Amino acid sequence: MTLTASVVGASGFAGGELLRLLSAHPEFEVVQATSREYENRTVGHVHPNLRELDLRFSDPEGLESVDALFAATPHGVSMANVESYLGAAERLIDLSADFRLGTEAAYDEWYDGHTAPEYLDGATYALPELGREGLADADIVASGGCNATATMLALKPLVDADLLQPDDQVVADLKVGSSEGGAGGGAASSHPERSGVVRPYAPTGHRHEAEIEEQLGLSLSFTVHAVDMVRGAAATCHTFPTGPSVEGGVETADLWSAYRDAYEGEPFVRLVAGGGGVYRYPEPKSVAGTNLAEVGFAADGERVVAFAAIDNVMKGAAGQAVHAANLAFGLEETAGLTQTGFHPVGSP
Amino acid sequence: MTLTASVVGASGFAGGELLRLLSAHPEFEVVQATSREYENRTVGHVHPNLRELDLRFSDPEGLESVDALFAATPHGVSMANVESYLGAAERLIDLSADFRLGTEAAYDEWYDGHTAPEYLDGATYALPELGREGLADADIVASGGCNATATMLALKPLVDADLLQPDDQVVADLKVGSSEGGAGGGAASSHPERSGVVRPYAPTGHRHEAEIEEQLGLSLSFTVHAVDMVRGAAATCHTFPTGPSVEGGVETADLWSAYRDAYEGEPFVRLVAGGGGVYRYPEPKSVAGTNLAEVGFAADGERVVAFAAIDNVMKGAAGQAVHAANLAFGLEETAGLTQTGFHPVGSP
Amino acid sequence: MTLTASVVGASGFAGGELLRLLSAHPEFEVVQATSREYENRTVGHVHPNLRELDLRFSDPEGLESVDALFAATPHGVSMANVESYLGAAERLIDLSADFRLGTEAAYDEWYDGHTAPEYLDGATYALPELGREGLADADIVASGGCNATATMLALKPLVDADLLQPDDQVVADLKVGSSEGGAGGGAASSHPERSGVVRPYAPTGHRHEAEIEEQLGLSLSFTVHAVDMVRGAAATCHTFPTGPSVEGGVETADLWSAYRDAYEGEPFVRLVAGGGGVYRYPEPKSVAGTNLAEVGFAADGERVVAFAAIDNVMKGAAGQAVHAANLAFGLEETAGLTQTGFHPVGSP
Amino acid sequence: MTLTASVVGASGFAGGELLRLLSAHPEFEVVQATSREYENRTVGHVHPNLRELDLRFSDPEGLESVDALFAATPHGVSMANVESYLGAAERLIDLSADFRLGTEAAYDEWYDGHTAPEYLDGATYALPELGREGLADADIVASGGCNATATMLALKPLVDADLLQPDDQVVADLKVGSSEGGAGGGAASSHPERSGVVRPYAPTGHRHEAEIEEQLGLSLSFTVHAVDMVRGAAATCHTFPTGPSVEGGVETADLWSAYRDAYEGEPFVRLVAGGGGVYRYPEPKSVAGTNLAEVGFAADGERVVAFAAIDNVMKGAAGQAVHAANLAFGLEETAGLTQTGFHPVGSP
Amino acid sequence: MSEADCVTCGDSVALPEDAEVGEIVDCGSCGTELEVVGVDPAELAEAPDLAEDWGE
Amino acid sequence: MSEADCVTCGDSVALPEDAEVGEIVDCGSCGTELEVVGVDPAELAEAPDLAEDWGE
Ligand SMILES: NC(=O)c1ccc[n+]([C@@H]2O[C@H](COP(=O)([O-])OP(=O)(O)OC[C@H]3O[C@@H](n4cnc5c(N)ncnc54)[C@H](OP(=O)(O)O)[C@@H]3O)[C@@H](O)[C@H]2O)c1
Ligand SMILES: NC(=O)c1ccc[n+]([C@@H]2O[C@H](COP(=O)([O-])OP(=O)(O)OC[C@H]3O[C@@H](n4cnc5c(N)ncnc54)[C@H](OP(=O)(O)O)[C@@H]3O)[C@@H](O)[C@H]2O)c1
Ligand SMILES: NC(=O)c1ccc[n+]([C@@H]2O[C@H](COP(=O)([O-])OP(=O)(O)OC[C@H]3O[C@@H](n4cnc5c(N)ncnc54)[C@H](OP(=O)(O)O)[C@@H]3O)[C@@H](O)[C@H]2O)c1
Ligand SMILES: NC(=O)c1ccc[n+]([C@@H]2O[C@H](COP(=O)([O-])OP(=O)(O)OC[C@H]3O[C@@H](n4cnc5c(N)ncnc54)[C@H](OP(=O)(O)O)[C@@H]3O)[C@@H](O)[C@H]2O)c1
Ligand SMILES: [Zn+2]
Ligand SMILES: [Zn+2]
Repeated sequence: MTLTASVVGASGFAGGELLRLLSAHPEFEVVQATSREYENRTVGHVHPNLRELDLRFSDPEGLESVDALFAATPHGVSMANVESYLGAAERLIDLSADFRLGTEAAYDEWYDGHTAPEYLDGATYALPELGREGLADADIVASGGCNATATMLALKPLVDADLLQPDDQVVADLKVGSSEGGAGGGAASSHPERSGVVRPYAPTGHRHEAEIEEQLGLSLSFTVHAVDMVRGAAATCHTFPTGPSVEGGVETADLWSAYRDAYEGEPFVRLVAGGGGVYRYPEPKSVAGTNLAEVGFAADGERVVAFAAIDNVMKGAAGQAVHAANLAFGLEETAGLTQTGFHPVGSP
Repeated sequence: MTLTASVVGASGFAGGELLRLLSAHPEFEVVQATSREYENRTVGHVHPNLRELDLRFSDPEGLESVDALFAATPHGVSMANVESYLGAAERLIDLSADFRLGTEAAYDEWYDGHTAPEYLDGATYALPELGREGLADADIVASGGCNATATMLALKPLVDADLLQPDDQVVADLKVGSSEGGAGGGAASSHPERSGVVRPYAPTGHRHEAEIEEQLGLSLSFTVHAVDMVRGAAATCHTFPTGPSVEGGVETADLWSAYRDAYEGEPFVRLVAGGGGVYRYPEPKSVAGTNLAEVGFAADGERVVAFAAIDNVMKGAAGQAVHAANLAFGLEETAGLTQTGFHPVGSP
Repeated sequence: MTLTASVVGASGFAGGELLRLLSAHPEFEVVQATSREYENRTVGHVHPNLRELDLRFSDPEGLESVDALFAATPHGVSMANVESYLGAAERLIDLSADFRLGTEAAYDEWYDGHTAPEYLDGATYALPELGREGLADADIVASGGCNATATMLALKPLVDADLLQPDDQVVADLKVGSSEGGAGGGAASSHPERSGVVRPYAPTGHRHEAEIEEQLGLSLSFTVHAVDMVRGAAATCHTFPTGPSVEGGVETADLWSAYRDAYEGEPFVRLVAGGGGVYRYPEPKSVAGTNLAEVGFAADGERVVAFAAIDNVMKGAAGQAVHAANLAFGLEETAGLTQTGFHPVGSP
Repeated sequence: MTLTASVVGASGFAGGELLRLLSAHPEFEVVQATSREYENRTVGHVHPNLRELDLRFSDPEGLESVDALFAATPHGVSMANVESYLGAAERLIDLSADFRLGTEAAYDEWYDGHTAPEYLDGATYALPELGREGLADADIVASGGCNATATMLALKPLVDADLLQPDDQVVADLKVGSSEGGAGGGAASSHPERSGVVRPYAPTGHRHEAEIEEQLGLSLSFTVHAVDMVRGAAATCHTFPTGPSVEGGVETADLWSAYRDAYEGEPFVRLVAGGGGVYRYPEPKSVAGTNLAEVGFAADGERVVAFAAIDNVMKGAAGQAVHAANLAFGLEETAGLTQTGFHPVGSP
Repeated sequence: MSEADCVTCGDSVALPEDAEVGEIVDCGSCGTELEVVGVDPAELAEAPDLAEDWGE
Repeated sequence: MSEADCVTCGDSVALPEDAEVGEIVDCGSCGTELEVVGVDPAELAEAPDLAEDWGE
């Protein structure tokens, strides 16, 4: 059985990664990759890694009928086109923020409202580590935000283990790569300006807070810094848990239990917390190019520091989307997602 | 009047920067630069920027008599040699942690004790923005830790303005460059391993907490990450102030007042908080090579995020030391420290 | 059929990459990975990308009997141990320079002689694009030098097409990443010193000239520069061809013919020469993590510039070795080597 | 005596560097900095290093009367405005290519012609190391191209010493930083695409060849590669000298003589050729932020490799321009140009 | 030359002599981009935010 | 082949057959470097910390 797939927004960073994954996927076949700017050009014109792929960009106006439509378009495009997308495909896997939140009210609060709120109920948040139930046969899958993904993977075990309570203090300090800005980045993304930075670009009020609150029931303080890498998002979550399981303090061994319980059997979570050698805590470069999340922690008196590192274009976008699509279509969960990382590796 | 100076540990990163500053300083003349490993080599052998300097490394055992001895040696060396240093020089400006804390007890708690505790009383913490009084005529000046310096510069105005109280929650999340490891860095500092990292290398329990607590009366949660730059330390301090000045919340305008009050007239502090263009908050690369600290802030409900960015080798080490030395010797405060930064600049 | 394999020198960069490739290879099974320094440690202790691998380093003194022994050890180790290696394995695939040259005389000239010259005759140079014949059933396979590999891939079509003659002027100017220095790099490899460099580290007399001369019959001028990346070797070969096929000048179309003729059907060579978009000529970052070589060219009057870009750890080392091993054992040529590159990608 | 200066194109990279230099220059005072896009904004809005400068961008249409007008505008702007520039200023120091070549014919061949050819005769090429005579009192000073500057500084001693002849083979292989593209860089300059590259972006036919041929009388093969740094241009010139001084070959000692003769007394040339330590040949990062050129060489049989490394924005643009202006106005030659480089330094 | 207060930090901002309504200046102290919304007397308002472009 | 519990994370660590007192292994689960302090029965203790070298 081969499933056909379209990628809308295929000239972008997340769209290009979808092409990389789906073209090597055992069950999917890419039949269409759209770009308005590069129509008729080979996909290798934009994505040099895919020069061997015999595929040209086509106009998003002429969608073919497929099993799965992956939309990797800027915020607003999917909600405007959801009807036509669902007309052309059995399932829509959307990488934008358009179907991540549950209610129109949330879009009013965090974004500029929603133009197709009637579809929100039918959408399922993609991140499988938060729960897989809703994903089987989902019509609309909403792939999570990259920064939200890293943050939630770091925090979820603390919530599950009754360590972290809804009102506990949580500060999430993120460090992210330049590919988060997408292929169309502006002046701040030019190499001379973006190189070597530690740049607080969303000191407060990042929109990813919204999905984290919805998914984990936590409210948190969120600050995002651009650092000098291309791929990668690293979350350092400083938490002050007061839940029932916190009695007489939290020890490292308690944290090992909590994190193992939460992620036992998860194919894409790797626990890294202390240990020896050079790589002792989660690092984005160890998982670059893969769908893995490294998750770790450290106990510090009343504080528990929780870490997660992902490749924003993979686990934070295209990989998560394919993972969820595998589940939605009832495929082998890890199909097409078994890439291994590199060592040594610079700043991928 | 020319003052003579020795630099002990001159083959290291902080020592090399001292040579750069002092050799261009209008009042100091470097008469000795020590290195055991590179004895008799020209300083340009190690520091290619100083090839024009006609100076060779000498043995630290044969100290000449000078006005100022700058020690840029690893922790433990200055306390072991303080007597001989003070025998050879009118004033000791020490860049290590050896005289930063006020009491032997503190060294017992945070380090492995102290071998010359009788000198602790006579030592003055260098960072002039914390107060200049003690510095005039100080015999021993203890230049602050680079991460502590960034953190304290970010937080001090909040304390001064009665916003931040001793028991308020403060999380300091630091991002630092590879030069913090010194010239002798180990396996984790090799280029293939250190490139492209976001590496939590001191997730908890960083020793710089000690001097911050002593200087500001705050206790804080401290986590340090290595990122891909050579020079630079950036502190993001997530604070939850509850002081008397916090009534009805903290607004941006309140923060502007607090920070202006604290740093009015300070020659080396630059406030950067919001505004337009690409550079809206403190960034290490904007101050690389200079003695400047960029300091900024953002209000976020109950949270105030305070930022500071410095060049760890300058404001965080050699620049701070020269600044303090200028004050100790009664020189023009900014003498030798008027370098301007660069734009564009990569990752200096 | 599964073939067993040992990796000697498995804690190094090339050895780690062999583990990555062989552990995912459909026909090989790694039964042993040696390291003297990390004996008993998991391979993930050193190679964070391989944390999932259930394998510990063992002592190279206790070699198991296997089908293939891959040696990724420094120059001199394989020649010293060749007898024991061939005693323990059907075939030795050696990544060092120890069996790359054909004669003892060559080792006397370019290295410090050879201690097991009797094995030189039985060794086959690995790079399959130079000819596959000798590789089937080869006992000793000598994987080529990374810089030599890039250079030869750029130049071979010019030789084959009778454009380039043995005495023609050829200048090869290489730009290489820090992983070429191996895991044990010294002072010049530390991050602060190695970052941001354009450093001529082998201005003249690089040993890779020797194997190029032997393989292609060309003598050339070779200069290698370290640049700021971890993986990657890029050769820019400035040639002044005077061969019989050069009549009335060399046009771009002639070069397309020559390069197509040379590499038609080659699974790991990709021609990139001009064209549109951002990526118009070979670039290491487009092939990072893969066994691909990008090869290109540009005509400029009497000069033909030939380019090649590879991942030094893959096509320049472990990938080439596995490729050759596939041929030696009669396996599918591309088995285990079908990784796709990334876009975007920073400096992998 | 203070001279007044205008900077046209002050929001660009070269223009910003002129502001940095002139605002700290003992003899110049900047009275005007133009930008069409940022009119009325503070210069610190664009150049964060100059936040302390009390100066706002103004419209280039309203030029004030000054002693010196520095034009750091794209090719074509100065030739279109030369009359108005010379009407507003005693001397025009132009950083573009508009007055670098001597004849209209040369502009027809290498560019798209010239619109004010009558001014070409009155223009003087700026690079002082090529000869200072014409610079005293020059009305129009044409600051050289950055790549041409590096290349000529590497080669000139070989020409002067009668080693290199007009028809000798010379291959110049350049590696340059992203600031060469200017502040307005396009898609290829975005951080994700530009990071980690070794990108041959001008494989043949670079326009800087023209000025090198005019200045040195050499014709050469020129290839430029983008590498991962922001500031810096490094030229590796592979030469095959056959001049009268080449008898019995060229030895390192001959080269030392030739280079010393050429650059004796030059305040901004530093010879680096072999020696010990980590930094043995010219490297851009050692001179970043300064007006220095590191120049070096290595003998290799018939080949002589000549190296030069500069900061393209300084010695390759603004620094060279100020140097020439100092000479044109009869000031101290090194005034305003005595900055020292850094160590360690990443990728400035 | 007229002056007006920055709406963010309160510092006074000197306007160009020929300042017209609609022009943008930035505060010399905090950098906020300000639109001239009145000239006699001078008055400033925060300029339409460009932050959207700035972030990633 | 004997096993012992990791002192950090509690996972069981398989020791090499010829394990001797003083040898270092790392826990396959959490990576902690462990010193063999007993062989019959096998017993592990945290190895002297190398963290000092690791940090900066
Ligand atoms: N980058 C990440 O790390 C990341 C992570 C998680 C989620 N996401 C989400 O993924 C989506 C794509 O992000 P990206 O980083 O890949 O952005 P990008 O590189 O800017 O790509 C956007 C793509 O959308 C296409 N597009 C834009 N407007 C369109 C329209 N009206 N109709 C059809 N196609 C349109 C563009 O191509 P043409 O203009 O040529 O048609 C382009 O291919 C965003 O919603 C983003 O939030 C990204
Ligand atoms: N790097 C920073 O960002 C930074 C910031 C703030 C403070 N500091 C402090 O400054 C000091 C130096 O740091 P660094 O980064 O410059 O270190 P570094 O690069 O490792 O240099 C240390 C220097 O000390 C010399 N040295 C070592 N042991 C000595 C001994 N027993 N007697 C005399 N000289 C000795 C070494 O030279 P020889 O072995 O050749 O004699 C070397 O020149 C440290 O205390 C550090 O904590 C550094
Ligand atoms: N890096 C490249 O790009 C590249 C490319 C092409 C070819 N090569 C060649 O591949 C080989 C390995 O290079 P590398 O970069 O991977 O070097 P590396 O990172 O330094 O690794 C060398 C490995 O050899 C082991 N080793 C050293 N001496 C040994 C001995 N006497 N007996 C057994 N094992 C020994 C070391 O581990 P222990 O000390 O723990 O035993 C280490 O695992 C070299 O010959 C190199 O020229 C490398
Ligand atoms: N970058 C280098 O390494 C380097 C080295 C040597 C020589 N140069 C030469 O220096 C010049 C500037 O290069 P750059 O890299 O600084 O470029 P840039 O960053 O793009 O700056 C160009 C500047 O010119 C202004 N400008 C553009 N068109 C104009 C016009 N018609 N009238 C008035 N101003 C205009 C622009 O500002 P507004 O649009 O806001 O007015 C901007 O300030 C070029 O000729 C370049 O070849 C550059
Ligand atoms: Zn203001
Ligand atoms: Zn364990």
